[in-house]
Amino acid sequence: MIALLRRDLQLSFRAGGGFGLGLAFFLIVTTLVPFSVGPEAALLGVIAPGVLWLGALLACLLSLDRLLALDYEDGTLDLLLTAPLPLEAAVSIKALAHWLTTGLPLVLAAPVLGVLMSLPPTGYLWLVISLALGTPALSVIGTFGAALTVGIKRGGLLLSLLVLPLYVPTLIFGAEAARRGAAGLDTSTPLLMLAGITLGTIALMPFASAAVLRMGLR
Amino acid sequence: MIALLRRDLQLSFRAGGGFGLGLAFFLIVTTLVPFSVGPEAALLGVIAPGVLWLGALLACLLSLDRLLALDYEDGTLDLLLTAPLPLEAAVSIKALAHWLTTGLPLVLAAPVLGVLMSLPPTGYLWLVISLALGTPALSVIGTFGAALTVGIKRGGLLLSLLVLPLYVPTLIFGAEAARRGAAGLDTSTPLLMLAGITLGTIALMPFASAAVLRMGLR
Amino acid sequence: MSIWQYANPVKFLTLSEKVQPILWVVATVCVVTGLLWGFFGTPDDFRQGSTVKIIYLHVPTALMAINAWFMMLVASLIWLIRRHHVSALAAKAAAPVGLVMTLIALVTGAIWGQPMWGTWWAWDPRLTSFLILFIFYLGYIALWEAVEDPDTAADLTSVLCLVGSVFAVLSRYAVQFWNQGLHQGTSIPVATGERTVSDVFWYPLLTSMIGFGLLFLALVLYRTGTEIRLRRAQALRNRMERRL
Amino acid sequence: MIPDLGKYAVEVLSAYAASLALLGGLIYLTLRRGRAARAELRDIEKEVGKNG
Amino acid sequence: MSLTVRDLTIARGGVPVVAGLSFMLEEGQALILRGPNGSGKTTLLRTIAGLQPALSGQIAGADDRIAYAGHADGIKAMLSVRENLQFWARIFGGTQIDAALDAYALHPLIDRLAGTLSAGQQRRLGLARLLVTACPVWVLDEPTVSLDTQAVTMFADAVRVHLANGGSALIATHIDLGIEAEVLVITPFRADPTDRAGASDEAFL
Amino acid sequence: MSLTVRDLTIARGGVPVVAGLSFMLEEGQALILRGPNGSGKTTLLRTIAGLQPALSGQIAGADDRIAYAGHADGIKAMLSVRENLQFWARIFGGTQIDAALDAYALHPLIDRLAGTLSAGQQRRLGLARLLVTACPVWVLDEPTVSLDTQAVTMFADAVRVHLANGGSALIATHIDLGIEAEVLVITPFRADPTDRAGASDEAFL
Ligand code: HEM
Ligand SMILES: Nc1ncnc2c1ncn2[C@@H]1O[C@H](COP(=O)(O)OP(=O)(O)OP(=O)(O)O)[C@@H](O)[C@H]1O
Ligand SMILES: Nc1ncnc2c1ncn2[C@@H]1O[C@H](COP(=O)(O)OP(=O)(O)OP(=O)(O)O)[C@@H](O)[C@H]1O
Ligand SMILES: [Mg+2]
Ligand SMILES: [Mg+2]
Repeated sequence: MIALLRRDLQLSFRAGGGFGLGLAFFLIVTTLVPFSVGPEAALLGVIAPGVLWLGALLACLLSLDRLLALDYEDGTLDLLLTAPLPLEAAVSIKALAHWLTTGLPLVLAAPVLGVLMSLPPTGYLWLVISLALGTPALSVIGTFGAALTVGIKRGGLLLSLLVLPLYVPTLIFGAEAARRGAAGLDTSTPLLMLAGITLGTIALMPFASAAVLRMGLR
Repeated sequence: MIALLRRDLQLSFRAGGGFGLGLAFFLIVTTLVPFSVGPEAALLGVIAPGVLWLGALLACLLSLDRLLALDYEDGTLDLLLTAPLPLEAAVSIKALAHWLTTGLPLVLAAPVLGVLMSLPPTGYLWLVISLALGTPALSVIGTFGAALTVGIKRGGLLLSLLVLPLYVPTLIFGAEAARRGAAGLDTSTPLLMLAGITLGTIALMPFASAAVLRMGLR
Repeated sequence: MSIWQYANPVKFLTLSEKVQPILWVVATVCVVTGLLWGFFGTPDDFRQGSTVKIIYLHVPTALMAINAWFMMLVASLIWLIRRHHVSALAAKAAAPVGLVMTLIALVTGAIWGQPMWGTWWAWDPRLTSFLILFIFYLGYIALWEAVEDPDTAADLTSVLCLVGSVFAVLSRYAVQFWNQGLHQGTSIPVATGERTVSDVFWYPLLTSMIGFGLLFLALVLYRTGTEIRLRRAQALRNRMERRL
Repeated sequence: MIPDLGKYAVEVLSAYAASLALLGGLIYLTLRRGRAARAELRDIEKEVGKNG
Repeated sequence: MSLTVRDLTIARGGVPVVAGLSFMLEEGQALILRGPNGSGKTTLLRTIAGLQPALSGQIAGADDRIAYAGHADGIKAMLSVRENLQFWARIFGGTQIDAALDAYALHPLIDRLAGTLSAGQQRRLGLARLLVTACPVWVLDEPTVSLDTQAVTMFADAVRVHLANGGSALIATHIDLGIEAEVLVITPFRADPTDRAGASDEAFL
Repeated sequence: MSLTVRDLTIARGGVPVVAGLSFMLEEGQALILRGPNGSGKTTLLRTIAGLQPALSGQIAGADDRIAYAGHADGIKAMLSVRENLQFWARIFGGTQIDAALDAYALHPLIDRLAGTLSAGQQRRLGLARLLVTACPVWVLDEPTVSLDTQAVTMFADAVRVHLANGGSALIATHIDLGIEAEVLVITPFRADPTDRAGASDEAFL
């Protein structure tokens, strides 16, 4: 299992491995927002928490199609399935590797992008906390989506479509927490809900993902 | 050449072909925006033209990785290169097919989503016009990005990173036109610029794309 | 004897080995002098107070950020036309330096903006163009990293650099248009008033600019050497493998 | 020794600190990679020399 | 422990392709599977490896003892030959990759990225993977595709050593491998297209 | 018009693999390319097909006359056999696909989606593509991978007909095809590792 984690991390740092690309995408989407809605700081400040959450979510989403599809194409998944390693564990490890290479950098980068978006100063802390609590859920749910679409060639867009609705609760509570934080309101309820979602998905989703994967590889 | 166009369109309508996925993505992203920035109609109305443009751009972007990569993987590109058909033409046809299956539906769907986003009534016409003028440029520029990353496995995210900055001028003028239209201002300058960009890219980019494709397939 | 002889990697290495020590020394002296002079030897500005000292970092790096891209553009053209490996590798070597220069300009500008404009960041055309430049650097570097075959990578990045430059210029105009669009004239006067910098500020600034320019040159030469060595090591390894 | 920076001391100092840190990082990474490349090349050249 | 297949019926794409197939594979024995294109060899091997369910019949002695090698080799282009093998060794609980490298003469290529190997070299790496898994039953689908004669010999030797150590092998192939083994031709077991017992569209007929 | 290769040197990954190769392929003639794994057959065929540049040497008579078939067949899984063939026929300016279907006995599969074919059936479809291109020079890289003996015969027949019609064929393979043709072993042309004329690495040595 550690071998799997190590390999996934190793691969992501190799050429073409995609480490940092999610981060770059996050940066770019965030910079595109002012281009499209206009440059007024007041307006940007209001939508900042939401836009940052949405940007992080999209960056997460776009890196999902590499999560299992590459392993499917070169036959690694078939072989893992016949290996003496529970598929649930393998899937969890893959989700963890995804979070480490995508979610965590996003959390760390969010404050910098907050500056670009004129996020109110009170908002930074809560933005980071809510992202740190929420992104693991994004990775785990995303793994489920990746497992669902694994047999489909270039299923990236379909994957997005399947996963986005599943992301809605996480997004709502996460963005709500960040928005309340930015407005100086109490954030405990949405944060609690967010933590609940994350824990729940981490505990349960791997089983669903593994089951779906077994069906898809058949 | 017509054979190529026909096949591309045919493929996109087949199962897994991705027709409509771009549209669905557009729809979902647009619906996620109120979840993340909050539901006030006044705020949404202000950011609506920008968000719709950005959503259309992202939907376009995400369908790019299927544009050439599928043909690369199954060897079609190699064979096309040895076929008696100039690569520039093949690339242009592919961009056209991409626009017909992705850009055009987005243009037609945008007014519907405008309703969801409380777009001011004056904005509809200009939103559609600006999208209709701008999306061909997105397809053509995107084809260049797809050609650049064709040899790279699952280069989807890298593709986004390379293409997004190239989209900036189109986005700025397009969103500006839509915003001015929604605010009842004069839209002729941005629309002219937009048309200029589109014509320029259609005329020149296929050469760059074909050149890059030849290098990448080597 | 044309200057193209230095397009041969080995000749280039020999020459750059000779030049580099002097270059490093002069560059360091200039940068250190410029910065120390600016930091310790200049008075505060009557309007900006001591923040004016940031100029000795901000302006040279901003200049170099643009010049580095320009240099990459030229090197890319040379590679595409004459296929001299050194120029492709020089472009590759320059990109991260340009990236860091851009980053420094952005960071110092942001820090400067807080006291002057009351905000870290504003979507002023100039700042925005810089952000776009930053993204171009990122994409360029990422493409170099992603392509395995070095020559193909050189080809692809060169074309990207060309096309990117065209779009960078386009973006610059687009951004200028955009931010005057809704607001007539931004409320933020970037660098107005300072154009006619008084001599007290100018000479240390000039020293610093020259210093950063030389530093850039030294870094690029050194990094190009590194890239050449790595390619050579790979070439030798390939050759050995074949022999086995 | 440090001149009186007035109320902007934090800004000026942090600007200098951040810039020097970034520059230092760049130079450090450059030198490290350069050294590694030199060492690698030396090893390989030695080996090549041995094998003919 | 032997691999026993009894009265197996399998389907592909909702259509049964092979029906009523039984055989037994003892330790130390190899079985060559033959049949024309489209006769269901790949489907059979995937079923035995546990990658798809059988329509009916039993497979005994397969759990966690099978090393499967299909058309795709599970090789990462961006990892070196050594890293690829080490990964699979670790997954299957081993660590030693030298024997595998020896068997397929991969030592000279050990630090090459797997993506830069030629078709036959990649295949050799894929076959070397079998040796690091330490699984007793090999299930191989056209293993010698793209291999030159020398490499085919390496493969035959590797199989012989594996059998001598008490392993067994089930190999689908169209060409002659030079391994002394029983041959099972699956053509006679072709499923009767009118009998669709158990197929997923049975209910609609 | 014949295909003439003179003093060709080709490289892969910056390393020359074959040097000083010359041969001539007349109309009505086939040439079988042999060599161990990694000897550069694929590289050579891709160069002749115009997919990568040669380091030095000339290739005459290749422009727009070549139908190349490599490891990947250019077949769309989501199109039927008929649609796949028709597409390639149109691209090469033809329309008739019946002869191709006949030659590889694809009529029974004509309306199946190509993705649901077995490995050998897909290969047959890939080879049938050659017949609809109407190109006089076939450049084939291991064309019979995954084919059963019957299909190999079909292939040999198709090649014979092609030659009889004045076409020519250059075929890399590891196995025996049953075609009477000259054999070119490329091992002797292995590039001398110390001679790196023209390789992209040359400048660095
Ligand atoms: C994040 C914020 C900032 C960024 C990204 C930024 C970027 C730039 C750029 C790109 C240049 C152009 C160099 C050239 O054209 O020669 C520049 C020059 C300059 N900037 Fe900034 N800047 C920022 C903030 C500031 C602030 C807050 C000030 C002071 C109030 C300032 C003062 C100057 C000055 C004096 C110049 C030199 C102008 C000249 O003479 O060309 N900048 N900056
Ligand atoms: N998705 C599918 N839908 C319908 N039929 C399918 C599907 N996939 C495969 N088949 C059919 O099932 C049969 C068995 O295929 P299989 O791949 O097992 O054959 P094989 O013996 O391995 O052939 P080959 O020697 O060509 O590899 C073939 O006739 C094939 O056409
Ligand atoms: N990207 C690369 N970088 C370095 N060397 C490479 C690269 N790709 C291939 N090679 C090497 O080039 C040589 C020629 O490869 P090629 O694929 O042409 O061989 P081949 O004769 O087709 O072999 P096979 O019979 O195995 O298909 C091989 O030794 C291979 O290892
Ligand atoms: Mg098969
Ligand atoms: Mg080959």
